[in-house]
Amino acid sequence: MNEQPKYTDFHPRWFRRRMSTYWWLKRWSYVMFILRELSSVFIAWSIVFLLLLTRAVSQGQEGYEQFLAWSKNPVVVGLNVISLLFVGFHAVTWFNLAPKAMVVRLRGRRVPALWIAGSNYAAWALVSALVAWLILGG
Amino acid sequence: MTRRSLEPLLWLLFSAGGVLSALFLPVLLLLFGLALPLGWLPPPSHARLIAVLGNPLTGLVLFLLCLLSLFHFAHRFRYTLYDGLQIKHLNELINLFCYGAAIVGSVVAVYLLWNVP
Amino acid sequence: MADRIILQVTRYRPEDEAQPTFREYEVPCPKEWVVLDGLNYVKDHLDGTLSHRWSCRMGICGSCGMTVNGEPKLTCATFLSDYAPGPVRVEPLANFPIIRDLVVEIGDFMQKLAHVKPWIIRQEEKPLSEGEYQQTPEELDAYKQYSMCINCMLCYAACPVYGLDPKFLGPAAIALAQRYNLDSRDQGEKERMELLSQHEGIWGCTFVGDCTKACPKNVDPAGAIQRYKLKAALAWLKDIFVPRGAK
Amino acid sequence: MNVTAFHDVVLVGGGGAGLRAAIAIAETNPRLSIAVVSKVYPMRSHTVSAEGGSAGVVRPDDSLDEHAYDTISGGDWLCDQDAVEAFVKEAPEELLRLEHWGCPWSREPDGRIAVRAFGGMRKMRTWFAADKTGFHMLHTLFQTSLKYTRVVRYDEWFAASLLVDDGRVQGVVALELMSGKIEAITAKAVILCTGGCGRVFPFTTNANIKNGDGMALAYRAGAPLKDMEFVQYHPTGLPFTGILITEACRSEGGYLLNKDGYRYLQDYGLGKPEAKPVLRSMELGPRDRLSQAFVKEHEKGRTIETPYGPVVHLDLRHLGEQLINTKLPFVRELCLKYQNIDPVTELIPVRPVAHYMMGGVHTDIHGATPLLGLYAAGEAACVSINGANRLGSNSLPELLVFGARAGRAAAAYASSAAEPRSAVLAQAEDERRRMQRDLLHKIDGRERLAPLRDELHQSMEQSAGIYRSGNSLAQAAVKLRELQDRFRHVALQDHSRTFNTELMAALELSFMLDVGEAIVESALRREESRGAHQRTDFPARDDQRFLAHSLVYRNADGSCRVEYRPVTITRWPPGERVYGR
Ligand SMILES: Cc1cc2nc3c(=O)[nH]c(=O)nc-3n(C[C@H](O)[C@H](O)[C@H](O)COP(=O)(O)OP(=O)(O)OC[C@H]3O[C@@H](n4cnc5c(N)ncnc54)[C@H](O)[C@@H]3O)c2cc1C
Ligand code: SF4
Ligand code: F3S
Ligand code: FES
Repeated sequence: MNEQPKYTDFHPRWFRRRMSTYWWLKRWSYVMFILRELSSVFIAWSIVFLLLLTRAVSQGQEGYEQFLAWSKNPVVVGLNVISLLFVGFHAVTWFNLAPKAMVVRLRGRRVPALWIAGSNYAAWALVSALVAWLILGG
Repeated sequence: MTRRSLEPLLWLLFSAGGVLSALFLPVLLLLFGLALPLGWLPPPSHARLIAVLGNPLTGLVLFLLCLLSLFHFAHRFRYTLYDGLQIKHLNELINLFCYGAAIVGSVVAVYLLWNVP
Repeated sequence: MADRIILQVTRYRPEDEAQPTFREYEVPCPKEWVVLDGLNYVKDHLDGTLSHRWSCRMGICGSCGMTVNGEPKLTCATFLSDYAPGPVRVEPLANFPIIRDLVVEIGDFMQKLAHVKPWIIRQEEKPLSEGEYQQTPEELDAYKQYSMCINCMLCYAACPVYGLDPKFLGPAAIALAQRYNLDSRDQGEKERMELLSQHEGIWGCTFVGDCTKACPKNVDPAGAIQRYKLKAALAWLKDIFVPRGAK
Repeated sequence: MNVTAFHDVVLVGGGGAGLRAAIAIAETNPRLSIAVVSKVYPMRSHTVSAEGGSAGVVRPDDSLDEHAYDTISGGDWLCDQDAVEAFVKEAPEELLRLEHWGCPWSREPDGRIAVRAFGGMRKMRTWFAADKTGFHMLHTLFQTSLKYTRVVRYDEWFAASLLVDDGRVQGVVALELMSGKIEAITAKAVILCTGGCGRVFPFTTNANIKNGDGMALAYRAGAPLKDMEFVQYHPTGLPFTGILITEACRSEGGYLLNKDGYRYLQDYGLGKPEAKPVLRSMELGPRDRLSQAFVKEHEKGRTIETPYGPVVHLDLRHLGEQLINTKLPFVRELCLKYQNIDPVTELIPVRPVAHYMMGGVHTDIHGATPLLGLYAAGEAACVSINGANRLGSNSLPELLVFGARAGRAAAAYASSAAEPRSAVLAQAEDERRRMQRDLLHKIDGRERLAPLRDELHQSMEQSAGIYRSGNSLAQAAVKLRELQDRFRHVALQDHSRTFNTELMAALELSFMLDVGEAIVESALRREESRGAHQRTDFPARDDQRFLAHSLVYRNADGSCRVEYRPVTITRWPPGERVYGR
């Protein structure tokens, strides 16, 4: 359409509403969205925490014990509790939404979203068990 | 297309990071962040951890976990800043901060994981 | 149940007012009435100066989208009695400029619609004499859902990313592109990909997901966009790793 | 006054017919500039509501002659048979073209187009896209039209009158809703594709935009309206809303039951009840017969009373959930949403509802009206393929066939016609002043729109319903004259220029009054019963006097003059309409 009457493109009398800075408080689903997005910060923190652990372990028995003591600090524990909640939230939303992006077809029929989400959760359980076994030992 | 957009790459990193962090982080955080500090479980011996960490395969997985999760963070946080605070005009600064942090973090991760005895 | 209900309706007369205001009208509320019936009652009996769009009154033409008690809705498919005892707040669709009262400007959307090339693109047209392109029910099913969009724009009103950045191509337009991409008769995927995989195209979407919740026709634009992202990203990878000659 | 633009062809209306015509012009002659003026965004046009399907012969066991015969007998021999022959021949091509443009037609398991049965058709030949056929057709046409850069759209512009000078139509005067501007859009040819006029009746399946605008525009400019007395009542609308429950319900095997659960159509010469649908029988009879049977059934006290009038029941329960979900999903959605019943387990209350206008602007087989430069297509036009009663699923292909034909004819004419003359600009200026003086700026009128419209509705329903009588029609004619007078004293409350929908409603009401008069006058003159026109005082068909099209002209004083013109008969001499045998 390159011949549209042009003068309708802009009209000074249209009322344009601006989104408030707090738009994400307007609706429950927006709040959940923002919380989901903020989970990324806690993911970053988790990585930092794990890297600190790695460093401590590399420094030998002593470093490891210092780390264990530091991780008992209520502030650190508090931070980790919150992080765990967010990371868990991330995992659940991620596994639930994954079927949206992946459409798997078996013999022409679309595999139901529930199956895909289900297999995601199965993988999650498996990985968690494996990791726990590796660390804690059989 | 001459100037190839980086968005697909960033999104791939973001997605891969989303998967890995969802699979691995909850259990790791539960163990090292809560179960051990609060004494629900006895801490594993230092030797065991060194053994686990020293395994090249674990090293690789951990490296990927760090790299991808950090890019996941960078990507998501960048959009959160755009939308949540409506500061899209600071685009360049935000990108520098987010992806910069992810790159630095990844380099640190390589360094640390490489130096596990 | 009360037999009357209060409508709080956005009024904006650009000639006289600098800003929209609310006006209250009391209308009957029989159980068959939809919000649109209430508005038409106002227009016919209480205040002839109210302006709103509608046509089919059966949820298929897409003209009567408004914000009802904060949610984007088709007013011809939203019953007044569900809001009893009221009051019911009726506002224009969010995220679009208001022309007047409940009427918003959608030229932007119309341009975006045309922008994604929503028509069958083929290297070679098949002559009519050779009959139809065969398409099995399964192949039809692959895109059918995305062809159900009535262009009501409730999804744009629900999407905060569009509200923040009107340059964002937005849910329905991308779903429509996907409708043609997934059609077994179409060969225009590459052409559309270049348009869609720009920053304001698919990448602007942060998967808020409210577009899908608002959609009255189960189009699932959020899903369409995420699928498109995956496809665009894989195409990008392929471009890099498969040498030019091998393609 | 400034001319917004000059184009080669102006289309009024962006529904199925308008868009098909636009594409036809663009493909015939890519140099022509084409304007589509529509009072709503094209994809909001009423074609979007069509549900059941679109007829075109495709199966090897079917033939063009059979489609033609069904159409002609269904129309009670008032169809022009040359037009019907052209129509049935081109319909399959047009539907196929739409398939190539991407229309998501429902398919057979092997990938071929699927077809379903439809009322009055003796073979399965109705193409469908589940039960949203019109929706998919309109969106396919609209989206395809976007690729033609020579098509310029004037969305939400209301055409208020035609510019005629020197016996030639040379454009339209149109009101841009958003800005309130009234401008001339001049052209060498104008095609009216404004759809039907169901809204002159109170209880209708038609959308708010179907006010017979194009019919009135042509009528006022001097073109005759043809066969206006033939108004189709659809037998199955939901009470209160008038939402259509498509005929496809019956072609898939639904039953019509009276209050005793009895398939009453067997009492009205429509055949014997069978468990499975039988073509051209019972529930698959033509619409005029079914609606008439309802009225008789009501007179016998065998309908069900509801607050919104008497109803009978449409029974789909035996079809099963699976079939309803795949073939009739929209019907289920509509019933659940608007009637709070589930057709899988419950009976649907239905009653006849004003649905379709067989009549319209008189055109020849190419869509040309007697006025030079003026063409018409779609429901607004009367090429005469529908005669006294349209068969379900013949209208959608009609839009395509005659939309395309009108487009090509207008393109050919515009390629050689002279430029519009500047005299029309003065005319447009007059028209603008008139609209402002009589409507927008007038404050001292005593009439309001809504009551006038209600009175129009009442007299149309009482006089021009399923059964009519000379008396009630004569009374209505007087009433309508009175309403025309009173309309001159209408005052609007809304004097704003911006998106003034009250101004638009006023213009529409005045169109509806003209169209209403044309319907009543031609119904009054036709002293026979044929198809959808049933006179209680003249219950038989009278081929001696009335095997003819009525043509209504407008006199200088605004009153009507009715003339007749013979029906074109090629191969099918008038016979008896036989169903169920
Ligand atoms: C509920 C329903 C179901 C139906 N189902 C079927 C079916 O299954 N099969 C079948 O064959 N037929 C069916 N029909 C009939 C068929 O849908 C219509 O006859 C057909 O769609 C009319 O199309 P059109 O292009 O002529 O007009 P429309 O689609 O009505 O378009 C009219 C256009 O004209 C414009 N317009 C009108 N007045 C003005 C003005 N003053 N200024 C500017 N623009 C104007 C409008 O904006 C619109 O764009 C059905 C009809 C209804 C009501
Ligand atoms: S995707 Fe749904 S909500 Fe959006 S315009 Fe289409 S029908 Fe409306
Ligand atoms: S709401 Fe908006 S951000 Fe994406 S998922 Fe839907 S388009
Ligand atoms: S009036 Fe058509 S969708 Fe509501």
